[in-house]
Amino acid sequence: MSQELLYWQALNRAMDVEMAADEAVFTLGEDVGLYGGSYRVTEGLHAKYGEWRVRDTPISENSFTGLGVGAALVGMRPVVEIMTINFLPLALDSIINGAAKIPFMSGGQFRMPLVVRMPGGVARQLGAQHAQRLEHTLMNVPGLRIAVPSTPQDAYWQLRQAIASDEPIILLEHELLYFSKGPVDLLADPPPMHRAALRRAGRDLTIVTYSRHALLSQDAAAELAKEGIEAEVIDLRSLKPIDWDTCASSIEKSHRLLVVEEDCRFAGAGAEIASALAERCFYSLDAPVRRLAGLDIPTPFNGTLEAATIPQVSDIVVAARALCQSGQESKAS
Amino acid sequence: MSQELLYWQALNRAMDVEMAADEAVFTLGEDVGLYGGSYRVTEGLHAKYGEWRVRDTPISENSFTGLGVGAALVGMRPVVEIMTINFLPLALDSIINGAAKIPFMSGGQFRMPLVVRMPGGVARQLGAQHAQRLEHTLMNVPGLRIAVPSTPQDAYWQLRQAIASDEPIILLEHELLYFSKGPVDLLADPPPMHRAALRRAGRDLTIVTYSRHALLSQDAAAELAKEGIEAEVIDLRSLKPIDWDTCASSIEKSHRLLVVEEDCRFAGAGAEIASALAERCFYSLDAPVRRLAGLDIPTPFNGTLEAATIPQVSDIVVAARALCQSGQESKAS
Amino acid sequence: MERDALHRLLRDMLLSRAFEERAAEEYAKGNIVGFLHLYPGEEAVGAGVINAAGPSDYIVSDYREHAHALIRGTPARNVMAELFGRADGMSGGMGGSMHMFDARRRFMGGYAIVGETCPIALGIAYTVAMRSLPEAVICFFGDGAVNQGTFHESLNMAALWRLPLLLVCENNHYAIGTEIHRHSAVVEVYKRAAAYNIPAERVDGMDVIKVYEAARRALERIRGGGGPQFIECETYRFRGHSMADPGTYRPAVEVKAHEAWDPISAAVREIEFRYPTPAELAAAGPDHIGQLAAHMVEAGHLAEIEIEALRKEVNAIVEDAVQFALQSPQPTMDAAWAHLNCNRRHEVLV
Amino acid sequence: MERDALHRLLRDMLLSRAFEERAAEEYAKGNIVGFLHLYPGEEAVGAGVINAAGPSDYIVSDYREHAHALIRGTPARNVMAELFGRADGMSGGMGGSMHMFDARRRFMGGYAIVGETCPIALGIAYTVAMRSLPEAVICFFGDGAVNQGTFHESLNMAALWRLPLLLVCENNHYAIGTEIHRHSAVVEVYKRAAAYNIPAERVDGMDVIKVYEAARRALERIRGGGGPQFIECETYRFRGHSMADPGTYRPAVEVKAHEAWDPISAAVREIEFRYPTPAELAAAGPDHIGQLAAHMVEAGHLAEIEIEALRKEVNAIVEDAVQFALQSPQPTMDAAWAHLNCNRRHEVLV
Ligand SMILES: Cc1ncc(C[n+]2csc(CCOP(=O)(O)OP(=O)(O)O)c2C)c(N)n1
Ligand SMILES: Cc1ncc(C[n+]2csc(CCOP(=O)(O)OP(=O)(O)O)c2C)c(N)n1
Ligand SMILES: [Mg+2]
Ligand SMILES: [Mg+2]
Repeated sequence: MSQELLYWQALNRAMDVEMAADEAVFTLGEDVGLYGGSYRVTEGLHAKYGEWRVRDTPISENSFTGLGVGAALVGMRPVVEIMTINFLPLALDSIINGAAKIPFMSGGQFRMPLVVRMPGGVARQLGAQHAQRLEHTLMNVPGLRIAVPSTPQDAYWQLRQAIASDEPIILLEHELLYFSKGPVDLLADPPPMHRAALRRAGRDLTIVTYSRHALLSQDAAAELAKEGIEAEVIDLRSLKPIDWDTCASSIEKSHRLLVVEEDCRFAGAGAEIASALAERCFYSLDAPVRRLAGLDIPTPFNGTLEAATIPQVSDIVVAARALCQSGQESKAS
Repeated sequence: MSQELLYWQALNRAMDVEMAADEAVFTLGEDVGLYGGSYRVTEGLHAKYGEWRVRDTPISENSFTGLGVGAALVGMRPVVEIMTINFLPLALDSIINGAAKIPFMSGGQFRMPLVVRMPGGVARQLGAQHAQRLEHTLMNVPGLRIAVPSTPQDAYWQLRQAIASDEPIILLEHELLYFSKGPVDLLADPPPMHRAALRRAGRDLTIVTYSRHALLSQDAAAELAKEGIEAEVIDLRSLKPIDWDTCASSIEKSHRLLVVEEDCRFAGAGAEIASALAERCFYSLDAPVRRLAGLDIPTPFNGTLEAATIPQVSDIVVAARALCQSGQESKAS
Repeated sequence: MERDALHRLLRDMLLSRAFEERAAEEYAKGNIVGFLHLYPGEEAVGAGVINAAGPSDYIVSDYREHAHALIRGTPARNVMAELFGRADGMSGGMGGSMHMFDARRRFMGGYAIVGETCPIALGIAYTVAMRSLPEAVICFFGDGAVNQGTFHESLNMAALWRLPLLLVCENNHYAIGTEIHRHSAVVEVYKRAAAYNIPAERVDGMDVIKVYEAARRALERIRGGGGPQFIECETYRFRGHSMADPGTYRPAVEVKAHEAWDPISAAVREIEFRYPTPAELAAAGPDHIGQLAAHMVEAGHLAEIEIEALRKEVNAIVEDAVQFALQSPQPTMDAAWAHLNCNRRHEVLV
Repeated sequence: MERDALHRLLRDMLLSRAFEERAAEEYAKGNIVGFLHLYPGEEAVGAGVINAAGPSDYIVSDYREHAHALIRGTPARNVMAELFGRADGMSGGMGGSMHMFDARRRFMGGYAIVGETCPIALGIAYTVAMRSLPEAVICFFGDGAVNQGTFHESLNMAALWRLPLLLVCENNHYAIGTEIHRHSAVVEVYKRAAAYNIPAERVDGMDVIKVYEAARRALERIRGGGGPQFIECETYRFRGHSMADPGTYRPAVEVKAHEAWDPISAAVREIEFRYPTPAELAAAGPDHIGQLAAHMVEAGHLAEIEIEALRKEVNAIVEDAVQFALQSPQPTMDAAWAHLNCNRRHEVLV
């Protein structure tokens, strides 16, 4: 039943299905309408649903995100597109002080069926102001949920689930994934929105990762298999909440954990992943939990340097190999 | 040579000394001038230095912080006061995309001698929008430094050091500390700005903490001592960079680590602290690193509930005791 | 202007005043903790505007919103209980002074981040427009708030899409300790609306009838498809910015001068002035207008003694509210978690 | 207008055009990667404004800033090398197309967050005012940027404190694919400045002389203590928003119409038109003005053939720039860390 779709097409389908099903769903953002969206996610929707439901906005991130918050208060299901996550700092007040807090502050009087979609991550030579990840910024905010689809199928599922949910949900889409292809079953029942996916089974170490690096980690696992190292790859799919059980059961089997992320290492998403799992799985671990992450430096424009600042497949292979050895060494010593 | 000063007075002295010494130092923010500052930090400076050097601003956080960035580009040493950290989301673009990136993006052509001061933390019943900590939001940003003084002496030293530094530095002041008193030696040589302080020596466990919770942890350590548990208390003083060496040498001795923070637990500052130290000190640890942190919930207005959402002295005592036991149990098992 | 409306305005103002003064007392006693921003001096704005609105209109307010909620009809009990942080408070004790919500009365919240009300009101107005409903959204903010970026962004969008939004600036001339001349390049706030082609008017915010009428006119234009409207109400707060603020930055003479223009005394004068005495009415003969006026006087609403009765009535309401709040239980941590998760439906979440 | 000035304007516009067209080619070849926002069609704005500035004035620009840097005097070599991400680029290959800096020429950067230029320029202007220097700060931004909150916040502060800030809106009528009528409630951008009492003027941004003169006047007013000034330059970009954008949202006829007003052809016409032929000059006799004009013509700057020479000259500069960029080394990771830490002085940091 599944068909091959590009990641952006899967998102586009999800939008279309939800907009057709419920008039309360509408989308807004810069160039989402006539132009069809910077990454084509909203292509065709303006023609089909009209300008009120597919609204081109001025360059006013904080206020059009706040517009979504206000609309959600009165029962709409807005899908706000922030053109890229690099503009999130401008819109953060509406998300942190508005969307995340109103249901609670009002004593449960208001729900917040808001979705905020953002492309992000290091793409190709966009410079330091257009290569940010910023997952961490949202993770610490109680009241939010964050989905990070890595495949077209997850993109389709998670966007639909996010729209259907009454909680404020952030969907982080990776700019380099929009043109990746994969099978999408439009009719299958999705797993729960925040459940992690075991992408590859293995016994020697557990790699916990998400978004684009879930794909790179699978490539690395294939490389590692050639050397006889069997890595189990867990794609978190959600950064808030995190499906700790899936991670912990893998670690109990493998006794080793490598966390792979594109975010800057210091206080990145991986810090929470590593510390929570190191605490929970302490007695199962044969070696320290390792984080492989982006360097703590703004992204250089130069392409070679840019690549050097985030983990590549070969880096994952090296780190995984070292992790397997380090455990052994210590046992020997 | 030292005198007793309140925390705000210490900051006020630091401002005064630096403004007197260097005309490039100026401060701006809402009500810092005529009004004397919400927490009195800038009291008397407007009268002494005039409106250009002590500038009352409109309620325009992003732009007056950006003003500081622009002024720093041309050699000024602006000290921006954001009235409380709760308004940081509004100013974040100027900090993340401006201050933190320009020196790098310009290929090292510009320095960024900017200081941004912000009161923050859970005070007394200010409600969810005025009880935020948000340390994590800044920690992940390469190019920034973050100081978190817990004593009047540190407040004095670190503000002076921040002003003297050519790097963009965030000073996070805790609202409940402004009226705490302590000895301040105005002439003594300060330790390096980002060096952690060993506040109490002990052998049974290491408590790593910062800001107001450094004081609470010291109180807890005094309690614990009565039970024969000797906690070593490390006050980080800086959240970026973190003085890992001081922490690690303590853990190598105590074999147990409790991280105490006021920030929400999930992806809070403690996540980085715990994961980095768990990795580095893995083979020294007798028990899992524990994080004691704020609950992952917006702060309730009600006073009792508010207190229940952040670690109290008694919580630290309980957690420390449990940590000491948990290690022993496991060894026994 | 109709008698009932006038009477209502006066009662709302008296209730607001009594409520706020009592809140200040309860703060001094320690029953209320935290920031407490009071409304005395500004009552004519809230009473005039909110009374001009219909029940299906929406109100969005900031942290100085207790009176707005009271005027909108939220029982004083629940407003006071929220100030006390109790379970029966409007927001279950979770929000406090700055975060009062009353979904049933379309009171869409108090917000504590200056400028935040504009985008939220914008979103509600967008929804109303999209659904072609005959409703309007009223957004309150101070003179200090107009310098926040969101004000500008929101006004542009509201005008661009002709949204049913009534922007009400409560210009009390100060943003905490900073006088308007020191925070705004153009101190006639209503002039800012011209940058977005939004019709704007400045009214005497100490005169409740003028405010009421300006709001009525603006709401009519909105319902007639005229798009967003802007009203600047010039007013003054008699107290400091919040209970923590002695307000010493304002010259005493300035404060005194404004107190002489107390909107409540003005409204009382207005009522006493506008309606003739029974003797005068008798002299005027039994014509149409005379009959109506006579009826009003007969009903006993207008004599000075009745205003005293009104004061007593509102004092009793406030006293009852305090007793209610004192007896209201403390909320539980379970309730807090439930409020946080009020959003959850059937999703099977991790 | 003086001949040298005119000549300089023309040369800058030709250089900008040639540079940008070549950048597009290099992008197609893969020598330039990432976002590339080009300037063709808008040259008269940058050339007119920047040539009106003095060497101690500051320039703050956005991501469409290559031409601004060139006009300001940064060698084409370093601009091109930055586009190539090389070590000899203006920003050492760290910034790229959108982040060009040249401290020596007070070119204070290209910024990629729309609206971010305003507060930065504000801060520089604040410093200038505080130090009572005779300098001015020029801030460029697009028509889309005026809807960002920072625009509003910054204009208010600039006016409140009368800062020496020249705000230049490059109104090309589009924010990527969104036409100005669809993003701004008031499409006459200069009118927005009235909300802050900032003197504002709209000029034909396709006419370099008009732009130049407007900028001169504005800078004079600034230096005379007149506070911030605003110029809206109506212009048009001939290409898509960036190389990634085919620009199909604009009606072909609209694009065509604007191309007919190409600022470079206009400037060429202007030069050819304004100066008489040698025969005409001879007929006018050896008077003062005639002598000067004759001298100019003699010098060979004005004949059509000379414009061709100018084109060749700039083409050679651009060709040289490309060769330079190709040969410039890749920056190293060590250099990247050094740039990040350029701030560090003597502090002993952990
Ligand atoms: C974004 C933001 N900045 C600063 C503050 C602190 N603050 C609270 S009220 C206030 C003054 C607001 O003045 P105005 O808008 O005139 O309202 P008023 O209090 O006079 O009713 C300030 C600066 C805040 N709450 N939010
Ligand atoms: C804050 C922000 N939002 C969105 C973008 C994406 N973006 C880049 S350029 C642009 C359009 C800007 O239009 P305008 O200001 O008119 O400048 P122009 O490109 O026409 O010169 C947009 C939306 C951005 N860079 N920054
Ligand atoms: Mg005010
Ligand atoms: Mg434009």
